[in-house]
Amino acid sequence: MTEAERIQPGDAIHIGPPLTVDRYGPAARANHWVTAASLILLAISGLALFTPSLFFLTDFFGGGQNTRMLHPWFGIVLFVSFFVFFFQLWRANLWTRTDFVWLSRIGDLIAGHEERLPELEKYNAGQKFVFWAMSGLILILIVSGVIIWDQYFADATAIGTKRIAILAHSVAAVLIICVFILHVYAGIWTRGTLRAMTRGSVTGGWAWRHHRKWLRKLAGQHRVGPAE
Amino acid sequence: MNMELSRRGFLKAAGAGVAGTTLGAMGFGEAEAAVLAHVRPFKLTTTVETRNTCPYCSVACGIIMYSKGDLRKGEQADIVHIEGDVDHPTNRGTLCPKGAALKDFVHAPTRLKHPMMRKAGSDRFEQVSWDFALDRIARLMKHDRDANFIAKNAKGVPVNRWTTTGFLAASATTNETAYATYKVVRSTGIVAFDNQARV
Amino acid sequence: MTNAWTDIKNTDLVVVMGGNAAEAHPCGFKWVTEAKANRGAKLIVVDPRYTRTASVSDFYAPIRQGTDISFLNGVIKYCIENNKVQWEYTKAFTNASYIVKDGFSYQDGLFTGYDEEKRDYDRESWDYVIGDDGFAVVDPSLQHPRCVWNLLKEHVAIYTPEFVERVCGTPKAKFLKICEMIAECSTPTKTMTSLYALGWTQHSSGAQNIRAMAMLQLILGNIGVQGGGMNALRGHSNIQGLTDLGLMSNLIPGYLNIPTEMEENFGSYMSTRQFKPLRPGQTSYWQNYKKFFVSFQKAMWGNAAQADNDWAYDYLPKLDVPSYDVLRIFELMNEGRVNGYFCQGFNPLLAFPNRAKITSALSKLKWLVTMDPLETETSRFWENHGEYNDVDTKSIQTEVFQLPTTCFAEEAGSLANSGRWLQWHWAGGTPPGEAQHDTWIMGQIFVRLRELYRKEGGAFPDPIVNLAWDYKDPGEPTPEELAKEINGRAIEDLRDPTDVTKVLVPAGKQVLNFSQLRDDGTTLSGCWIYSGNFNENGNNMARRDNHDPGDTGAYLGWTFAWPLNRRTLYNRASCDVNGKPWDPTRKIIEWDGTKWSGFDVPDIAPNAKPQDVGPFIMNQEGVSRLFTRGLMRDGPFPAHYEPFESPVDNVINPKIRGNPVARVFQNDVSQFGTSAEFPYAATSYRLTEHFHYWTKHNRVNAALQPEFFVEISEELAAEKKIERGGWVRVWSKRGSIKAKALVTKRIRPLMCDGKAVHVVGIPLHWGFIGAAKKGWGPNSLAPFVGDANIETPESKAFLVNIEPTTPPSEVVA
Amino acid sequence: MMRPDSPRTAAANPPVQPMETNLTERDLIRRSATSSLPPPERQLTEVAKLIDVSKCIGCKACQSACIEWNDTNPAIEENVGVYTNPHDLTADMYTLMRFTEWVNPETDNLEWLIRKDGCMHCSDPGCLKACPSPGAIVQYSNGIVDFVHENCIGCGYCVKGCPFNIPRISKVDHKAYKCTLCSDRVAVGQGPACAKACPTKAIVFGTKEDMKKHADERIADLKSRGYANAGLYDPPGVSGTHVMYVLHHNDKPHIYADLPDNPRISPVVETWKGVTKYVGLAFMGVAAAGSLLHGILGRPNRVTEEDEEAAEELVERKPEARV
Repeated sequence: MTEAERIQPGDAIHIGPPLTVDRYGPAARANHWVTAASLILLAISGLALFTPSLFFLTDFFGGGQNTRMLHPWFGIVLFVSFFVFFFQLWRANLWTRTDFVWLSRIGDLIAGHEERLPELEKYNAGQKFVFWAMSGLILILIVSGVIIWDQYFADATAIGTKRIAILAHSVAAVLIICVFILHVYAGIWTRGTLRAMTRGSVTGGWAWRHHRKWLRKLAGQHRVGPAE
Repeated sequence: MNMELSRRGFLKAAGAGVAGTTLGAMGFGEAEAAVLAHVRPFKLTTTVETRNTCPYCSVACGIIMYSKGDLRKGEQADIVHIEGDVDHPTNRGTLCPKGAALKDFVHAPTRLKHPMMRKAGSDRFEQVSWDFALDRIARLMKHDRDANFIAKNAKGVPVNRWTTTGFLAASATTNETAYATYKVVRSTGIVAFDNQARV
Repeated sequence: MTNAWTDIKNTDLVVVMGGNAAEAHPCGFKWVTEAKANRGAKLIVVDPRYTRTASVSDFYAPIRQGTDISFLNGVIKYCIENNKVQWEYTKAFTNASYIVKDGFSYQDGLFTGYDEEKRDYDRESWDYVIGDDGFAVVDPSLQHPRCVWNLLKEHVAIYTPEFVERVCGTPKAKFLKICEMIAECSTPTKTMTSLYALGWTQHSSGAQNIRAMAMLQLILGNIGVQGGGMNALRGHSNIQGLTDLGLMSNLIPGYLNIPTEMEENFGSYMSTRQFKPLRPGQTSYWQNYKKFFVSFQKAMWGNAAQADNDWAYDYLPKLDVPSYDVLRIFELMNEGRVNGYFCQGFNPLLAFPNRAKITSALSKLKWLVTMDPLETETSRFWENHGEYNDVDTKSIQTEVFQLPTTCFAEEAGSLANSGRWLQWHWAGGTPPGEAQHDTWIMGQIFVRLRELYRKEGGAFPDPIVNLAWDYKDPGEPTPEELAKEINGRAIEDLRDPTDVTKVLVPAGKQVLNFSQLRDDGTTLSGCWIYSGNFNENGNNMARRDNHDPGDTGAYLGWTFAWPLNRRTLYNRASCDVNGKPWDPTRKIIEWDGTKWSGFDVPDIAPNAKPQDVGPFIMNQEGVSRLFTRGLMRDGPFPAHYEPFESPVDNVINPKIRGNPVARVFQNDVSQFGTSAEFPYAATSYRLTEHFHYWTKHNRVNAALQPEFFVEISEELAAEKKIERGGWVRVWSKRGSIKAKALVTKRIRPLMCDGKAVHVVGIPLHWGFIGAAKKGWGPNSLAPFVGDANIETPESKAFLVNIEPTTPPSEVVA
Repeated sequence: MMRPDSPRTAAANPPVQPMETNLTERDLIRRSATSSLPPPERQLTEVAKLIDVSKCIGCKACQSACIEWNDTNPAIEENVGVYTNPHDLTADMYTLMRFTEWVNPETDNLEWLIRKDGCMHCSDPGCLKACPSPGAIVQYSNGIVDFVHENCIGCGYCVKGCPFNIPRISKVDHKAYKCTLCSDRVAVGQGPACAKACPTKAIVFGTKEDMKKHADERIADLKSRGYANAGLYDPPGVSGTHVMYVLHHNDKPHIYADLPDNPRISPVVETWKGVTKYVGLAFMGVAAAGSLLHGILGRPNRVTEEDEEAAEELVERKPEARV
């Protein structure tokens, strides 16, 4: 049994009715939302400095000087909170053979024939992609960000390095924003997903439909929480 | 003093030089209007000009001092900027790194503002009044002169030497100050009289 | 300067030696760059260091400090041997043809008449042969073996290129290249100018350094001409003025002399000052000496100076020694023989050599008065600043008064620049706090002192109580009052000697200039050479017409130049014997058959026939002196002597240390170091970012050159394991300092007499007060010995040792 | 015969009576982060500062005059064994004499190369291109590139955009500072303070055309003195500059304290402010629009009743589930 196939602590079934399955504990959810918030703030303040057409966004932060000053601090928050999150989830996001199969039939998913796809553990390939993309891009962003954080590190690197850093920073930023959009949309398109990050649980049906293997395992291992 | 000349550009007298003509070509009007806030407002506007010469080396570059307030009108005058005098034949408006920073010599934090006295063995200066300082100095001079003045030498020739007090004159004071100093010092018979030219 | 700053643009060749014009006088140096840009002039720099002047030069050659005479005598020899002499000029305008007495000679580095005991010469034989007609005997053919020209040839014979290389460390090829470039200026249509400063004066043979170049300039025909001359770039804004006004132990304003004890009365004083012409028909302007002297005495003591008391001759002090110069006075001070001392805008603690001795001397004073716009180290010499000024404050019993004066911006008056221009300036700022004008302070001290003598009497009060001090406010004479008194006025109506009915100047009116001064007590003038500065036409020093007819750089309408608004001294020499300009394109003046006229005030009587009267009217000969008779203590010709502290012996006579007639005080002999103990040749200098010890008080200049350093070669740094920017200790027999090391390619070891000589450069702008970082100056290390003629300290050449060290410790409470 | 005089920065002393400024918003030809700039009503004559390195004596009068005119306050640093002080350009030191001791391999003579460093006022200014803040950097039709500090946000993009490494960010007010070519002086007909002060006229100021003429004379003089490669430094890589150098060794500008041989706006910066910006915006746009569209057109992925029942069934008959 691979790491990815191991059950996450805290995941459990509630007989209900209705039948629900715990997916994220309070800590994990808080963590997710802090990350989400800082990422949004970063996107807005970053885009303001990325292109003149969006410079007006600096008004949200009380002008250019504040935007310039705050952006890196948002970055620090994002980095810290995301990586706390990371250490909880990375195992469950390791790649498995099933993921290839699932990906190869992604068309069926979009077309609405999810039953034609293989049964899944807690995360599907899409979710795993988002997870790893975020991790990688945030790493690039934090490193390049610090290099161009002139208020404190102006003399730490040469101009040439700074130029490459700022290019990398903007490219990574563009990508992470795209990934972000994908993530958000997937969450909305796949109904019943959002409650996982609000209430922390999903309906049995949702689990059956999207992560049947995961549900089977929980059931099989008597991971049944107290009935309400 | 005669300020009319300051406006008469050197080259109008000595033949047009490149920038002299070009800046004209750039069309600078003299309309009486407030400066737009786009470039920094010209900071010499409405200051008072006074001609002087640089007090440092012996090139004696012409300078113009710009002040807030007019000394000649009996006002408090604070020098806000100093720049080379374009009309001056030697420096033609240029200044060296010392001359260009004269304003900060005038306003140096270590400019002396009050007469000070250090008592024998003391580790500090104490502020005193001018009258106290000058009376005391005159008294010290007389005391030493009366005690050590050499009126005649062994041969009875009048020599009028005062060798126990010396005077070291400046090298940046005006000729007029130097002359007044000469008269005072010589009248007392001081022979230990010298100035910076020696070193 | 014989010429003006603005005249330098007319030159073909600039030789900067014994100075660093670009760095010390940037705006004057502008005219060098103008000459280069507009005339294709060349610039030669000869200096131990590759200076900022060298950075824009056409040719640079290194030289060991203190060996300039060998170099210059070498050039003179080259010019003579290669017939690169302006013959017409040399024959007509110098004393080349004068026959010298038989007794005179030069052997083993010494001239005739040396007395080792007295460290002095009997100069009797250093003079011309005087004929029965009372005039000097001359041989215009220059054939006579004893004529000055042949003696000069003989004298410079030893200064071969090999000798120069051996003594100066200047590579032979570079020396010869410079000889060629200079020799080109022997034609009447090419001129060279010499720009020098303290790099020549601050030596025990300083005056002779300058003489050597002056002689070279004379045989090249470069004195009195446009773009030529001997140009001393004076250090301070009015150092020229203070010298002109005689603020020196032995001077009276206008280069008259304070009597000595030998001159017991006015008669004996004047007897040596008749200045009878040494050749027929010559002018010998000093024959007017008495007019200037009497007019001065009248300015000093007014009615108390009368014919029957020899114009108050006895009011003047009489000297028992040549002079009470600063070295002598600090020697006496250190012996406890001085009680009171005034420093007016002067900082001797950092300016005079052997700072330890200066500190000890000041500590022995009963009282010290300083007058300055700024804090000075001198006024705080008693204050402990840790390593920077480690004194025992309590034990110093000196009472110190620190009097705040105004600065240039807050006072009016005139300054004499290097070109002798007297330029008036106006006050534009309100003085800070209680600061007062120096004239006020001097006036206040005087009236108080006079009051004490009037009331109490005392030692010979007459010169004090009778001093002419009739100013509107005796407590503060105005600059205008003083300037007018310097110019002089008629005390009685001045009548035309040829027609007594004609009044030239009515009583009480300003004289036009010194030509109207008289020796009968009917005129007064504070300083004859300045006369004309402020006459009935008004304040000529405030004139501002900057037109320049003929573009000669004269600017006759701009302020006033002494004497008589003359801009180029000896300008009559710019014309040949018949009064025609040597170079018509560079005409200054010209003889039109009846009178002299041109772009400058002629330096000769307007109607003096060119064939009759020589150009050098201040000399009894009417010509210039290649052989200076007995007028200099250390020889009529410049001869090579090593500095008192030298890395090599005197190759002419190893027994001679320093200048054989330079005055050395007993206490200082033991303080000279040897090259065994102190192997490195140190020199001192200014940096362009700073002005002496003033600009370290200025935040701007302090930022541009923040901290004390010494400059050494990469070779010496490697040898001593000294790092760029690291701390070094530099010490001499007299003191020790710490500095940052500036390791540079601009200083290279010199090969002198077979050994490598390393130069250590020590700039002089730091002290223990001000905006810049605390530091020391070269005067902590320099020797207490001066030039043989004028006692200027030998601050440019001395010996030190150097080693890496730790930063200075901070102030001890 | 009147000899030609050096060019000078001003024909007369500065005015003290009120004067109309000659540089206004109307004279802008470029404005940072601004696409729609109204074309200027008039074209001012292009000006330039010419720095003749061969005439420069490194006296630092330019630095001194710059500090006094711009009322800056550079720090009093330590001596680190060089003449260059302060050690680098700072937000309080807009211009700097850089000293290089160079031994000429051809003559084996030492040459002390002294270069006045500072803003070159490029025709194609990298700082302006990089600046994200509308109107923080402007370029006048006479060539002056100026920083407008009210609009500066202190991001330091100009530092990265500049091919000459000139702008510096103040640690105090976090705004970018550099030489303004004394726009306030030029605006009333005066040349820059440094050029006015320069004792040897190594720095002269006038129209770019006249400065080029003057440079030609200087170069001819230098060639006559043996500097075969003397030339004018007016780099085409940035479409020319409004601060130009006369160099005795124009074939190797880098010996003058690393003056770029062929300066141009860095390709990295070009990419960043060019392609990246547009492609990036496109990407994000497409992503957003795509999901939106799919959201509207495509059916959402809903959990069905069957799913719920299947789940409950699974949970109820647990043991069998283990197949």
